[in-house]
Amino acid sequence: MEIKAFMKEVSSVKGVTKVGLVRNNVVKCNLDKEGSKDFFVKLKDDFGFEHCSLITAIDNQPQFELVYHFSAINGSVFVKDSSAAVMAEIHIFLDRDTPTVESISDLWFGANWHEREAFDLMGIYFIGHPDLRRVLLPEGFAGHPLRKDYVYEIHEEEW
Amino acid sequence: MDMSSKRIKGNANLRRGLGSKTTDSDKIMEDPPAGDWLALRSDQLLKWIDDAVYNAAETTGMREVVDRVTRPIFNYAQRFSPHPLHFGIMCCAIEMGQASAPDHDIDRLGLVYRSSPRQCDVLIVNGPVCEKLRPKLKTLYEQMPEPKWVIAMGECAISGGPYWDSYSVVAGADTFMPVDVYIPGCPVRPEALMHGFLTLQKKIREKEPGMFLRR
Amino acid sequence: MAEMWISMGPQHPMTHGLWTLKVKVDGETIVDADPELGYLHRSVEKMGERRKYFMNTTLTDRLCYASSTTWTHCYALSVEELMEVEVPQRAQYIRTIMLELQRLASHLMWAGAYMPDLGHITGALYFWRDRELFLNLLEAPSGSRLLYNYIRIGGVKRDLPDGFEQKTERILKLFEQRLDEYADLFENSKIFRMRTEDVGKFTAAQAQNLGITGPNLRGCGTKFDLREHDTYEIYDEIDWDIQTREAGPGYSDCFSRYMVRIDEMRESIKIIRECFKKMPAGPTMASKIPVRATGEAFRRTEDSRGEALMYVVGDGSDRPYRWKIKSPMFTTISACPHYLKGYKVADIPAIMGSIDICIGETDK
Amino acid sequence: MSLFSFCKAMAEWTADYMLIPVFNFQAGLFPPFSNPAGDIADWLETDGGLNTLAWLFAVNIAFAIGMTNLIIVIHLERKIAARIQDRRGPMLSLRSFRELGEDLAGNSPSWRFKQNYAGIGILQNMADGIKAITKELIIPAKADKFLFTMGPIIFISSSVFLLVLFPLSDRFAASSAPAGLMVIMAAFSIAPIGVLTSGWASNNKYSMIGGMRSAAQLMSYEIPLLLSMAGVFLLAGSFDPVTIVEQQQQSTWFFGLPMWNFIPQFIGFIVFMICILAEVERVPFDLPEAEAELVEGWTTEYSGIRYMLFLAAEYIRGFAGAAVCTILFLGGWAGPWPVPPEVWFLLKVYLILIFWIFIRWTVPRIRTDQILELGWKKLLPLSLINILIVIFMVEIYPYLSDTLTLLPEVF
Repeated sequence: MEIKAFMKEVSSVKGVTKVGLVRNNVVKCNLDKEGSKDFFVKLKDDFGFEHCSLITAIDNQPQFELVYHFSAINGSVFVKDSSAAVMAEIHIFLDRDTPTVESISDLWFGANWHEREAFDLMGIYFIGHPDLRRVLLPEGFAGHPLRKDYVYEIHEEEW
Repeated sequence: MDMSSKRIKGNANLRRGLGSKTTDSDKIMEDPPAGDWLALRSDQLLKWIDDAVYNAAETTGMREVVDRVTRPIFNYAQRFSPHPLHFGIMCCAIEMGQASAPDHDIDRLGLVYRSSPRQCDVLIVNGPVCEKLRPKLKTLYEQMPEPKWVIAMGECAISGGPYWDSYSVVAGADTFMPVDVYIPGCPVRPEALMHGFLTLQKKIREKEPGMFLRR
Repeated sequence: MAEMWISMGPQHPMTHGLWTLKVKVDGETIVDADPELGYLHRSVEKMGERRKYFMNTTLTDRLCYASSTTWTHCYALSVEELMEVEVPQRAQYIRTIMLELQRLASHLMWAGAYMPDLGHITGALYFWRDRELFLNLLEAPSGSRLLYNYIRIGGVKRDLPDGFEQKTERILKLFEQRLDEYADLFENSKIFRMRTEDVGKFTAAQAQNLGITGPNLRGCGTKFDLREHDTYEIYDEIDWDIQTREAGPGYSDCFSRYMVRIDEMRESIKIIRECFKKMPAGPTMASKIPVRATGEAFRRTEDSRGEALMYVVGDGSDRPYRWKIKSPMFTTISACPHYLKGYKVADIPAIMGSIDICIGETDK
Repeated sequence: MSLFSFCKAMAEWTADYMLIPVFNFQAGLFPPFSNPAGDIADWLETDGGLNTLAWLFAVNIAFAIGMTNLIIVIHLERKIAARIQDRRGPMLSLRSFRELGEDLAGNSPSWRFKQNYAGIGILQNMADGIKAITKELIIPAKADKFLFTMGPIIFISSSVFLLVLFPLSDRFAASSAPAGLMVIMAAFSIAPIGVLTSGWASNNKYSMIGGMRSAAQLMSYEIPLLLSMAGVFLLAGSFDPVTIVEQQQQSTWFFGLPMWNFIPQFIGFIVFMICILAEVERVPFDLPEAEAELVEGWTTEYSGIRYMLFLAAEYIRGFAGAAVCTILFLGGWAGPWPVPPEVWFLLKVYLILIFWIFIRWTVPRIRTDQILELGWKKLLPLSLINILIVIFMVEIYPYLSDTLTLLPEVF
């Protein structure tokens, strides 16, 4: 599937807004939180995005933003006259009071620990995740340090 | 200063042979009741023989003579055979490995990396110590047998280094364990590590005279 | 023997860093595994938010101690994308040379660390002896031994020194000879093959789903290399091939992963030579580099371990608002129960060594 | 003059001039009842007493020679390994004694590091050993204290026992039993019990797996090992090392060269070399202490002098294994005249040891299931083939040749 056709198909899916190109091989779109799982299933099974590169959580104060990066390794979506592999960048916005979203770790195993990390450092709850616990920080650590309102002491010395 | 008293205690256990827990430091000087020698348990007997030898050596002045000879010998052995723990944290661990490569060959100094803390003399802290790692590192230090030394290798282990404003990095290894030698550098070059070991050698020779009959 | 959990790490010769692998064994067969990370979590992402854009190269250098240049380069690329900076042609060539030299050093580091896992300490010292050559080469322009801080936003710190090309050529020639020598000691050795073949198998489809990239994926026979498929610097102007191996139809084992890296080393030598041939003259730093940036950008590069991705968000100030690092090893380690199951305890070092772990980048 | 007669003379001298006068003097000091000194003096005058004293001397001489060899073997291992790896290895020089002298004399220390590290490094072993004495002995809190102490005793004593069991030549033997090699092999297989004991008693999972592996390895290697030795025993018709070496010397090849056992029994020689490597637990068969996966294997929890003795005992076993190999297959102490036979023997032993060191530093370690497979599926049939060849040589071939020579007379 050519990348233009892919963009057209994506924009017709329910819940997707603002489809655009970042670079010649990166498609960016916003996605509603409700029904996001259906879109991800479609992304994996119909469009052939085999690989989940990254899940980023951003604290936009007040809301949270989740950024997913997927890439099509096997070339099911491609750019004309180019060897570049196509990436999809998907943004989901979450409320600060209910930072929950459906887990995609049953679709891509590679997303498993990215979700755990987002939970650990940013406090996003992934519904349906098989093993949602802290991954980098020790058990019993208070708070989620990558949030902008996380306060910690810095031992700054006078010199 | 605090460390030296600790070390003496460890060595006393060593002298007692089996390092058994039943020996009570208050009752060391007590003689067993006469005629009851055969009723002693083996560790009690060992302890009693140990005490008897020590007392005899002490009163006759033999201890001074023996120590005078054995101290330099034991000290010589200790400082020329440092076995570090094969433990890598970060960048400096790579340089630690590179130091044993043919270009630098730290084996010339008699270093043998052992993987088990029970068989090591030197703990090289070669990277930032994070909150999650700190208890484990402390355990490693406590698992090592006396006498033991710690080398803080690199800025991270000395003071937190480039991670001074992190929420999870401890500000230096000396905040929770005694450190003998500091090697600055980010990362420490293999030559500097060798110099660090020579400095440790110097320190052992000057500060810790070894022991044979010592309380 | 009943089933029991064995905890390997954080101090264990197998770990190659600082993590814990808990394995459940039945006798000597692995039934289950549970990796645990975080012993080296230095909170680089949070610290990056307190520092200016150009100051963060100090942190990116220390992300991965085995290949620091690639990470600094990935950061510089993504910030250049964010700030829309054009890097001069000569700087791009120098960057490519440095990246490939770093890839060689990193693969040699890995090969050296892999050999003691199989009980072959001599191999480690042979590879580290050669790594020293490349460290010297990297030291020549950058002036530092392990963490170079050579690649900056907008170009490189300074031009290559005089005689660098001749020195590099001499070392590359020597190293090529040595690689041929080592073939007898390692890949043609019967015991080495006994230990590595048919061990730690996973298929290409599995690997893509598990998030395994880089040489480990190419070991399955998948032709996927970000130098080609999301090209950066001048890799599209140079004639080179993606190196792939496969143990069988579409799956990899420890031996194929080993061979991919050896092949990549040879390919890197080719790239470096060609870069020197085509390198133009000119400046090595972009003329105007902004301090502030707005928006978001990401670039991904082919690290020596797989897909490295940095996602930078700027809010108009001189510091990044959010900076996210994607480490290839993070997902690869998370998938380790999948490729450890069913093998023996003695295979753990062989498998975990063959995927080339670097905990510095993983724990961030 | 053999070692025993030398020791006998020494025993007579010491008994006559030193021990008996001392004991008699002591017997004179105290009342005769409940005082054994007089009895000992009387016993030393008898044949039995003198023989016992002579054996004591002989065993101690053999032990001292073995221990000297041990230091040389460890030094060789470290130096050759270093040369293989393009390094220099330990370099602690004799001039480092200067520091020791300064300390003993109480002078102020001087720092000349360069001088300390400019030698051949044989002092490194001494430093390691003496340092191990000063280290603390740790018994883990949850370990089985009795077995934890017993494990090293079993392992080390059985290994040191090996040192006095093999003769250095027919005249230099601390012990010469008709079943000599059987005793040596029996002593060899005590050690895995010590490994298993200490591995289990450490209460450490790595140690336990190491101990279990040792037991598994023992089972798969003892059988081909002993079967490959059986060929030699059949050929010599004896278990006695002296007889075996003499037999090798007597059987000649073309040009009157002695036909040592490794020529007719080449298969047996290969099998034996592989199995003895596994027996003494060296790479590629050092599974019980596989460093990469089992930290230090069954020695993980041992510290100080115990661990150092484990290390030493392993080298003693290596030395003994090489000695057995020399006796069985390489003609023992036989060699051209001007060099004494003891030196020939040690030369051959060191040749084998150096070969093993080369193997150790050039091959990776193999896996448990592979070692079992190799032992049972490859080496066992090979050693049986070797026995068949020897049976053909010893029993069938002489019979056949006799019949063939008789045939013309019949017709």
